[in-house]
Amino acid sequence: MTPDLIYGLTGIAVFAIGLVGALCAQDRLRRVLALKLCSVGAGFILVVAAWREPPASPDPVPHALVITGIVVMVSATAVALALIRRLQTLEAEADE
Amino acid sequence: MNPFLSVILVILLTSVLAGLFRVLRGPAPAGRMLAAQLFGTAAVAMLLILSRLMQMPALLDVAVVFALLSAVTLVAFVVLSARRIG
Amino acid sequence: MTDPLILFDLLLGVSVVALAVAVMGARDLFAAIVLFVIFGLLSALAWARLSAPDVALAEAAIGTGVTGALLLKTLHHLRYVTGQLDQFAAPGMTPAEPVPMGVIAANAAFCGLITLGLAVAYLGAPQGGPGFDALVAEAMPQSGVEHPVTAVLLNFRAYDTLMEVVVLLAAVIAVWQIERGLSDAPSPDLGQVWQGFARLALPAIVVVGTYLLWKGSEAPGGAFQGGAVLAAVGLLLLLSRAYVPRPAHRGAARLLFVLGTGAFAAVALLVTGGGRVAFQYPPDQAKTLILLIEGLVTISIAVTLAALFHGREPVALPSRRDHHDT
Amino acid sequence: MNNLMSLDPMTLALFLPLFGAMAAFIAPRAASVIGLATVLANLGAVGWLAFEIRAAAELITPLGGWAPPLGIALRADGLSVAMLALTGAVGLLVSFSALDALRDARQRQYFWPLWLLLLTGLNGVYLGTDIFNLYVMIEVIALAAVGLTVLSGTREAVRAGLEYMYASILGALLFLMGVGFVYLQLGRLDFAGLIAATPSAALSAALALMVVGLLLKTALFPLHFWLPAAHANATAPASALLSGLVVKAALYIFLRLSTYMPLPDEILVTLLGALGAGALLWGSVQALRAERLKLLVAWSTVAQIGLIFIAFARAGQVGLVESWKAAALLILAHGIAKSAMFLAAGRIKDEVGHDIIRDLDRSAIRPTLAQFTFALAAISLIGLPPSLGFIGKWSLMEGALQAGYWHWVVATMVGTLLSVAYFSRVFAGFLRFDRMQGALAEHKGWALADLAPLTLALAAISLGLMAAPILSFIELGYPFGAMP
Repeated sequence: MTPDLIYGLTGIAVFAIGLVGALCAQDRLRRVLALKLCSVGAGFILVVAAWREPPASPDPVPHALVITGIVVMVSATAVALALIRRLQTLEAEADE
Repeated sequence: MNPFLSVILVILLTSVLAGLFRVLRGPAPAGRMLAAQLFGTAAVAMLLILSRLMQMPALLDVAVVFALLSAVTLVAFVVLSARRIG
Repeated sequence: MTDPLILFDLLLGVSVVALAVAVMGARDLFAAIVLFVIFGLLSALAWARLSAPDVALAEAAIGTGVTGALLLKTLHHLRYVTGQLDQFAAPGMTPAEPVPMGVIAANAAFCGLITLGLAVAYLGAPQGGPGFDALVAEAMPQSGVEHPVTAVLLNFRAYDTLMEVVVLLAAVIAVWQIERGLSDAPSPDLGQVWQGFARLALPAIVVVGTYLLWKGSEAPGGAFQGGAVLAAVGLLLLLSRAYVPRPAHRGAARLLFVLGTGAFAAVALLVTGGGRVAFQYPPDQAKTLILLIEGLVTISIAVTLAALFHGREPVALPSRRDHHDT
Repeated sequence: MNNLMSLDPMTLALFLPLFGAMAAFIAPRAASVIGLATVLANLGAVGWLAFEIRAAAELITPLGGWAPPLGIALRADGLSVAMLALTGAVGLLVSFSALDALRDARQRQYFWPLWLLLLTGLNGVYLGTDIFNLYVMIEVIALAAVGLTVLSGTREAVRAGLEYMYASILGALLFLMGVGFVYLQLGRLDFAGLIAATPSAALSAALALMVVGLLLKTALFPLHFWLPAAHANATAPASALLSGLVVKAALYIFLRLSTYMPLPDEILVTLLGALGAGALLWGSVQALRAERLKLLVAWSTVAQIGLIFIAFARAGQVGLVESWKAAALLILAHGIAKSAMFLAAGRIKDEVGHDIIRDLDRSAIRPTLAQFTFALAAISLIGLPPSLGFIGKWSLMEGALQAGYWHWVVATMVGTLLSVAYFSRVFAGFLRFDRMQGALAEHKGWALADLAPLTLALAAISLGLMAAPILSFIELGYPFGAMP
């Protein structure tokens, strides 16, 4: 048993949990959380795929890709959260 | 490889998981946040040990960032979760 | 011989999955966010275990730190708008009809099947298989930097990285466009403790951020991690209202947002000529150009992330909204 | 001068809109001027590229001088230039109409940077050869597109924009997971690596993840749930861009992927066609029931996307090498006609003040030219000769008949009849004079703003006459012919 196997399965499980959440969650904020889980799961797969047995150093390209993915995801999250805030404000105004 | 350090790692991780109980049960947000802070501290310790075990000094930088960010999250929490004044 | 660390790995893997379940399952939204932050830190720890310190840094700083602050701010705003600011618990913020258990079960079964399929496919794939290792090793001497991840980000696949900064720019433009108006939740007056903390923390954060940027060319770190850490300064200033964005600052903010992208794109274009294509830095100037790009991109990232946290385009504050008069 | 000479049109097509977007963001007051200049220059770059492609059939630029798989190359062939030209030309005309349609200063200020970033992303997709790069590009597109969706700022638009955002992120993440599995198996991410790969479980999983992600982004039934509200509630120029151009990016990636990584089984091809048939029926039925004009147009997009997937599946797995041409023709036809239709619908809504179909005939004001444009666009979408849509449908049915797949012919026929039915609801309103109120002097028959949609609609009709040269152009560089 090696770390890549453990964390690879971890990543797949996290991705799947995020997927369930993204499909089922009703709360807007929680759906964002679910999507974040999916992105971390995908990150796990790439980091695991880059891993090499210790004396060898890992493949840097997937690491760079995951960093890109993290930055892309924070951008998307920020936009989704801004939409949520705006929508809640508009709905609160409509209720009044 | 130092098995002693590995054991400490496992103990640290277990202690963190015990703290999760408070996060889940609440009820006060402050209690939840404190458990998270405890976690931040433990994570720093784990990173320090890992950097030794894996002979990877770069993990020390990760530990510094963890420590700084947990301070920032705490401020964010204090400001944002404070109830309306007055 | 089994590595004694395997036990740690197993425990960590299980905890990450358990936390993911907890994030989805926690009834209280605030608890879910706190759990998410812990989840992010644990994932970063796992990635550190997989010898990916750069990724761990980026996830801790951006994926967890900045994202966590964004989530907290949004939750605070939602509670303010819906008038729930005085309550302890933060259950769902969206009015929702309960989902029938059948639908949830069907979805879960569906996702379970997907997981099974992915796991089978994963186990069938070559472990530690082919990769870019040899290609990167071969190209490193011409890259201008010593750290492979930085070389990939800013030289070999600089096009991806440019587009990633463009995504960040698109996000800030979209956020400025989406949010308008003034509805901002009140924030408390931070007293003496804050003064002391700020005096210690802000310089420390600036030092760490600059350090991460600086050493990015030979060791883990770089523009994104450094930028995210520097963004923490902006977050603290905004949170404490030590800095309040004003409409007059909009022009400068716009310039700072595009500074990194503009410089990156301009360098990529200007190096063309004499048989060179875009992004092809002359080898003897590669290091200088990469450092220049990294420095400017770091500034843009820090400012952009702080602006994403702030949310709205700065607008004139009417004088009656003074929070300290209560 | 040396600098200019060594620039290639592909790099220009990427960087021009990017710099334009930054300039338009920094200088909001000059945004319209900058935007129009950029879109014109972009079309120029695409024209230059088309000229070079006619001679060279394919162009490749390894960015940074690093050859794939380590680096990322830009590649253009007939199909990608056709998509670039569609984007550039439709984009230019939509930009013209945006000058008139966006009256709010705030909307103007943000429309241009977002649209130019969208253009950057679209051009990047059509020139991309690396699947991770495509992931980043579809995120650029997604964020800019969501920004455009909520430009009107109404509650419905923001709600639709949020749903769109969720669907977009989820689609992109599924795609990213697929990228992870491709790397796991192959250790490389460029198209050439995909073509050379031997089938394996990990690659099948990767293909499944990526295809589902793309289907979500292109809104194939039953993953279309986000589309109608998003497209119907956006401002008219934004709707035209979203419906005419944005969904095509994911379709294009799907076309590329499905030939570079062939679907492992014929059943899957049939399944995609069946989903397309479902989209055709469901979208048409919803369009028949829609109460608002823009909603009807949005639902017809769902139906037309379905048609494109039927075109893809029309001759089964063996026929894929030919089928993509029918799909590509339909993509081009839909892009032009649908943007014309959304712009015309926006004009009608602007002039009449509402877009409730039932009340269309009662309006005092008849924007005649906009209605005429709408009808022309509908002719192409229904598929009457000599429109480009007709050629696409013809090619679809011809292939299905040759392969003996009668069911696709039947599905297409039913879809066509339904489209006649739902568009007739609108025509019926246009043609009724009996309930006209108001003095004749108030009638505005046409305005300068009608020019852009009219040009698009006329192009959708007349390009059908040029179908043969278009077909031979998109075959340049053998986008899919290289497959064994």
